[in-house]
Amino acid sequence: MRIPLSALIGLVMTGLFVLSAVFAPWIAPYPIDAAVGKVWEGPSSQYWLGTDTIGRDILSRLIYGGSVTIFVALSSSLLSFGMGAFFGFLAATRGGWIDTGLSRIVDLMMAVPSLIVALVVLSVLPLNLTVLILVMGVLDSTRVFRLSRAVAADIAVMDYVEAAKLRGEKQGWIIFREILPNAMSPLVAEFGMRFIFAVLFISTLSFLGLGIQPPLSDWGGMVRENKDGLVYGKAAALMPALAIAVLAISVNLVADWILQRTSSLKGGRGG
Amino acid sequence: MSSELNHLLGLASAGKMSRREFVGRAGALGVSTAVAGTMLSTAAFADTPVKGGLLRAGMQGGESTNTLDPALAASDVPFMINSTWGETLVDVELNGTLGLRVAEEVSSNADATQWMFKIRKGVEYHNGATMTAEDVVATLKRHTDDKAQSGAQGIVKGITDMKAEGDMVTLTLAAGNADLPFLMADYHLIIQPGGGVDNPTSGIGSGAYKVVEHEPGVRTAFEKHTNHWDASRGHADQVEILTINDNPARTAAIQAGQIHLMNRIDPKIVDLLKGNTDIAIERAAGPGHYVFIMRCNAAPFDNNDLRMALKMSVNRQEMLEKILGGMGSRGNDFPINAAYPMFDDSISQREYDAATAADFYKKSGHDGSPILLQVAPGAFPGAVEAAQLFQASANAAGIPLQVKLEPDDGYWDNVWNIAPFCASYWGGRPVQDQMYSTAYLSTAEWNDTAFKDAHFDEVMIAARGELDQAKRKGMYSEMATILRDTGGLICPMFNDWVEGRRSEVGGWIPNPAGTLMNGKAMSMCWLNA
Amino acid sequence: MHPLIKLVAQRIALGLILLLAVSVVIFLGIEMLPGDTAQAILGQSATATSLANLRESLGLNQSPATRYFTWLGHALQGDLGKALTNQQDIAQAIGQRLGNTLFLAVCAGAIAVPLSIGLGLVAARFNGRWPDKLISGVTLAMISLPEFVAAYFMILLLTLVIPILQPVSMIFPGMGFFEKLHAVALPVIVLVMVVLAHMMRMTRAAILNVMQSAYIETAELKGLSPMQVIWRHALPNAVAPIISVVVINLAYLVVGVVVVEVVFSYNALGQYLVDHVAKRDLPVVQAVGIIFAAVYIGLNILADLIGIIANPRLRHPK
Amino acid sequence: MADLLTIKNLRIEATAYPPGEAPRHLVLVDGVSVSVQKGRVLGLIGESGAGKSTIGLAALSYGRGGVRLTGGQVLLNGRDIRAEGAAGLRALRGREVTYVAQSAAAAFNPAKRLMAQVIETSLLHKLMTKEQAEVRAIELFAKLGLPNPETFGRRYPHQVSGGQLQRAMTAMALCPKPDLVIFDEPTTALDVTTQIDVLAAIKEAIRDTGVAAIYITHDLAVVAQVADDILVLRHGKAVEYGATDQIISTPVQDYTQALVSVRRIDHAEKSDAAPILRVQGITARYRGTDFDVLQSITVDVAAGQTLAIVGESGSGKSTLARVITGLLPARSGQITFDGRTLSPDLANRSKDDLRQVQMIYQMADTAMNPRQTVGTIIGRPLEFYFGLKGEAKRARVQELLDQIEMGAGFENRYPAELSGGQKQRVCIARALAAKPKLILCDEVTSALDPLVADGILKLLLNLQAQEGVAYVFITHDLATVKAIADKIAVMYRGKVVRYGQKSDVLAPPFDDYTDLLLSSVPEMKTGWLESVLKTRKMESAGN
Repeated sequence: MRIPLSALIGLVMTGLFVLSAVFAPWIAPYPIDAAVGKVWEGPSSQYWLGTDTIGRDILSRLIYGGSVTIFVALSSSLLSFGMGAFFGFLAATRGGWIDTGLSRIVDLMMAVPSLIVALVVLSVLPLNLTVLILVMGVLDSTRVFRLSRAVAADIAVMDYVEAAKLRGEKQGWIIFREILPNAMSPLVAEFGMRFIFAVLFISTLSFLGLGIQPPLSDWGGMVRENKDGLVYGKAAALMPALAIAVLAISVNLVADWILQRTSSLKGGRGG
Repeated sequence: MSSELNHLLGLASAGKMSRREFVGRAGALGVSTAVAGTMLSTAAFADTPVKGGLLRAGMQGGESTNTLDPALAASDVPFMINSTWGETLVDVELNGTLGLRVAEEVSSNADATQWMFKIRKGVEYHNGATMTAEDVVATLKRHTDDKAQSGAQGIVKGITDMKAEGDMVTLTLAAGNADLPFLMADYHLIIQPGGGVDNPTSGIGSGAYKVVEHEPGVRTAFEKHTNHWDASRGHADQVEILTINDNPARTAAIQAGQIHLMNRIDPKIVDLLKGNTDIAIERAAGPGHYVFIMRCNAAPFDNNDLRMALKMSVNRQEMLEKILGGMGSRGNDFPINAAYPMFDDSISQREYDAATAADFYKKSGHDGSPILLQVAPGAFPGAVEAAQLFQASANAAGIPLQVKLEPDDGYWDNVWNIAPFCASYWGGRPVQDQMYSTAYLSTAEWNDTAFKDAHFDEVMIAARGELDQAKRKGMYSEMATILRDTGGLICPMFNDWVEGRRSEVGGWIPNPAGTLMNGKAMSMCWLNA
Repeated sequence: MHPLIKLVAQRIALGLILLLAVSVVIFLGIEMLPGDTAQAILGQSATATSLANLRESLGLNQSPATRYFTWLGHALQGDLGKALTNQQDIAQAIGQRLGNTLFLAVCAGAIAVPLSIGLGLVAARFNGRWPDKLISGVTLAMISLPEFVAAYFMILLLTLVIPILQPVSMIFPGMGFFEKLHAVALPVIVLVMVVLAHMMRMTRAAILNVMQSAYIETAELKGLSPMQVIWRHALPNAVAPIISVVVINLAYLVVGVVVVEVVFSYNALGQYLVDHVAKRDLPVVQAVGIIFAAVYIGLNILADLIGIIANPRLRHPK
Repeated sequence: MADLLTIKNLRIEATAYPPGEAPRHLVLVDGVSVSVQKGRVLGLIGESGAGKSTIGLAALSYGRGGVRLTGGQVLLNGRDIRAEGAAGLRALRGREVTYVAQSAAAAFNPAKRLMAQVIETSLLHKLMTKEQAEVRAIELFAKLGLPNPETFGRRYPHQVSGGQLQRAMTAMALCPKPDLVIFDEPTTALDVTTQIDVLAAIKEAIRDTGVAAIYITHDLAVVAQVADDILVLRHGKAVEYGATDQIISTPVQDYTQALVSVRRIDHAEKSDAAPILRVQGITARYRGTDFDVLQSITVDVAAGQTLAIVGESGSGKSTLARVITGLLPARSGQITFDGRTLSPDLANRSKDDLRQVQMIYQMADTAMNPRQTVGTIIGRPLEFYFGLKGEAKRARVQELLDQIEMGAGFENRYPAELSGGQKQRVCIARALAAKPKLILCDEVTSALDPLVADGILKLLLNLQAQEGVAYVFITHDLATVKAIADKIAVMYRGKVVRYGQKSDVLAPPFDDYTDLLLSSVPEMKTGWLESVLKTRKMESAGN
């Protein structure tokens, strides 16, 4: 198996992030909400990445924040994927009014800007992770729908799918055994894209004060907490920002590599 | 005069020392308050005003939903805008004494139940009309009206009769109130033509500047009101008040010279700004305080033991250092500090005491379900962080405090004064009575702690009429203690005004009564070429 | 009738229907929100009677259907009602801010679109070689940075370190064109960073996709230089995918820039909407929502049309 | 006479990067030497993978993908173009040497008008002014027999037929007056009847312009019509090189002999028997269209015998197959199988009906799921229809593999690892696995090289003998028909124009279309082209 260097880096970094997120309580040097130091201390042997706006250890908060960010992003993109792919395949293989109906609904959903919907919904519903994940998942599923429908449609016209129909195979076999295996790599790549989008989206929501509840904090929230120092080059806000970027880049590298192995162009930043 | 006094004077006029401090320290040198005040003002006025130019202030605390109706003003930006186009009968001078504005003379009867205001001649509105005593009465009437939902309602409630004869306005009170003139300085009570009854949001007043453009939550542009009666005000040709809610942007803006004045510098970045010679950090120890308010009529806060438990579990010192960067003073769970006349500094300072807090909590018999503290970043600078410090110290005392983040937008409409427990901010008032009657009188419109105590109310009313300063001080002390031990107010800290002024801005006089020279900065400052 | 015109007509009709549907969805969505408008307006000073009166005056006691159609009727005549919070005329308030929104979007688009397509072509030309790797790397970094972070970096860099721009971008009527340009420079830069990557990557991908075609080989065998091949033979066939991604990003520049508006206190629709969302100022939310949807749909129709026109099979049927 | 192009023991190599595997190093061409003189035509012939296109492109010093010229010389007008830099190559490509690709449909840019593309080279190399170029293009259009040459250039590629595009492509190659033109399978993608017209046009154009040409094809009979010399290639090596007459009349090498003797299978027709499948008065059209692609088709297929359906693209022969399988329900008429009436719609047919009728596709690659192993592909029908599992299934799969002469060790391979012939065999095995009474074969050999195709045909015949399965054999290639059919139905524009036992159908008197069809099959002798063009009764439909 040949893995280009870039993809390898991506895989390793992503792996690191996920591990640190999973084992946060064990590896974080300090508890998430303990104000252990002074305000905005610089990096030191005691606080590797310095302290934040009320003297909490940034590294610890990064690690915990990572677990929140990754958990929310992952579950919401899983949700968006489950929904999007399922309906996408359904539309592509069934065609007819199911296809038309679903496609129009998606058109509708896409016509209403997602950030706005998120703002409205989140400002009236009780703010908690479940709601956050649901909102993001549903909003984002439209893009997945379009991609998986397109991919599945390309595959559905293949002779081997026709052969399966002629054999009298059931819908299930055709979707899961004939189409899905061949649609996998563009979908996986898209999953990467959606994940990144989710990460950026939570960050944005948290930045607008509609995201994760304290003392838990995702990276976007951490940037907000420390942004006042940012303009004066206080590293505190820099760290979470970099964390977001590095995670996004790593996942992106992996996704790109998977994409290259099958040239399909979809996904990207959401509107 | 003594060299020490000179030194103090220097400090004070440079804004390095708060006015209160100065008056206090000067007092110690045997200088009377009034004298000290005048000395200070003359010192600060040393350099002569420069006319012309465009003076810009960038402020936090405005939304695109704001209006120009003085009755509805609540946050900093509307306050500043209204104080720039409008004038009250009187205002509070920097030294806490009464300053005369459209009233040129104030007098009362012996028991302070009747007050006479002589309206200045030839005070012209922006629309060319001349201010009359009738306008004044109409204005005050409007604020008594429920529909107006005026923030000053609590203040004017006590007035039983208002009448205008010639240039004289006579107010009759149910009970005597020695502080009434100060109440008339309330920023809601801006005198409008015809009392602004038919068009409260016209923005037409007698201020040194008239509104030319008003985009709520964005920018209000003024130009000089050429026929303004007071030559000592209105130096710049035009002034603008920009709403810049984002802290870094606002700070960057003043550094870049895009604005000349800014409110609410995050204390944490003051040190970072020190190096910048273009910008003077203006500090003044004011009556403003950051608070967490429990509504005494809402479970579980209807239980005083729980309230005490929470009060005991705040680490005030830590908050003062981490939230205010030490630029302020510790609060004592009543809304009064040394910035007020007749403040009783003998009331012992409440300290963080996890053990006692735990006992109170046990005593309260609370079911241990999470106690929700609602907070938005905009409640006060560092509110979210403060709340998290509170949570940490409370949890340490075994109190299940939990912070719930709310969005800035709409916080003041949807959370404050509605939610049972939330973070808030008080700008303070010139005199104790006004502070109490605005927010702690059972019937006050803004009684945001829903604190209802008949005895407390009685003492307040009594104190108003009490002309014997010593007795009065005693009464205030009692009220303070009642509030401190039974009230719904958790007041961890009083914040100094920490505001930014570009060095080219002249005429700055620190005034702890309110933000940006108690709203007068636009009218009294000028741009040195 | 020429089939092309027929197609165009169809697309536009579809768009209008979609817009109508969207307006229904938004209306219903807002209906379903918990909380009552009258309550929201009166706040704690509400009494049973005052609530009843207000509901009456707002027509909240009519059936949703009636309310929708009355609203639609007025909206079609350009009357979007008054803001509940400060009684501003919505159409008027929105009018100006929409102008600002579009101004920002146009400025950003005017830079981002040509730039990203150009970079995309270069990257495709040097596919796999260092210019490609460089461009892809930089844009990848950009796409991975949250807008607000980019925004603060730019403030730090261009107003404090190199003080050439203003951190506060609000623009007003009466400002000169170049004044405005100078005012919005920072947000424009940030937005360009945000959308550049996506468009560039898609352009590159679309071109490379076309480069697989046999007619590219034909062109190469004619002796055309690589750039000639891309410009003359690849690009014309990659128009449709490129346009569609351009449109997505333009739409984003109009409806998705709340954060940037907040950071630079830019007085445009996004911030206006956010201010009113929390206040349950439903007429405003509704109006802005519709406008955003209209922009999105309009742009998509545009993309469809360009796609159709760019396709000779549709332009010149057999 | 001086050589225009001389290739001296040319070696061409490539590196393939199969996804997820180590790159593989391949030698495509090894030690090939050949030369072309001015005004002469060299034919390059061989099966796919013989390296003929690669050599053709070498004349432009052009390598597809990772292909590199690693040895020998390519002398064009006396200079070695392997030494040329990028600029030098651009100067030569399109000016000295031009190229006519296999599929003009794909080789023309769909977004530009034909004229613009035809004259592009001439303008690029500043060989003539726009006006001159257009005049020349119009001349060439006329010479190549394109309809109204003046306006032809204004059309877009999709507006003209395949045959015309191929001519336009030739015009494009000739426009800049090159010294050498490479024709890479220019007629392979065309219908037989169209093919000879294009062939004739090309041949004439070459003769009139006196240009030298390399003509690449897998069809010896075709190349025999145009080439002066022929180079036979196999696996990148030269097999035999000589004058056309010598190659086709007295081939020396066995391989060449095999190529020459291909399509000589003779299959005695069985006498008519009871029909297993009756197609009666079938009329069908596609959803959203308003004309019938099939008009009252009536044919029978005798049990254990083969019905060949012959026709060109667009004749509706494949549609008929879709109707029989039920993929496209007929509007009227009925299909009777084994005495039962089949429901027109696939969805309503019983599992057993589905099992009885199997299908084999033209493109074996797309007919097999690339993510399934041969074992799964062949095993699925066994488990689906007969519930075979584990060992039993494995054994049966092996048995089938033996039947299609592929032997052990294949069940774990993926389609990508098989040759074209092997893929098609696996498809046959998958069909057989269902133990059907009828197999529909849709152009199963037309994508294969002649020798491989022969192999497949022989296999199908043997299987029919063993299993007694009936075939509906859909093809455009009469040679194939002769080889396998018992009955023949000739289809033209949705109708059956001639139907009956093979012997009757292939015996005169012919109707015009059948005549055209029969006469269009290239024969393995020089001069056939000219003779047939004289005696034809009707023009081919493809133009």
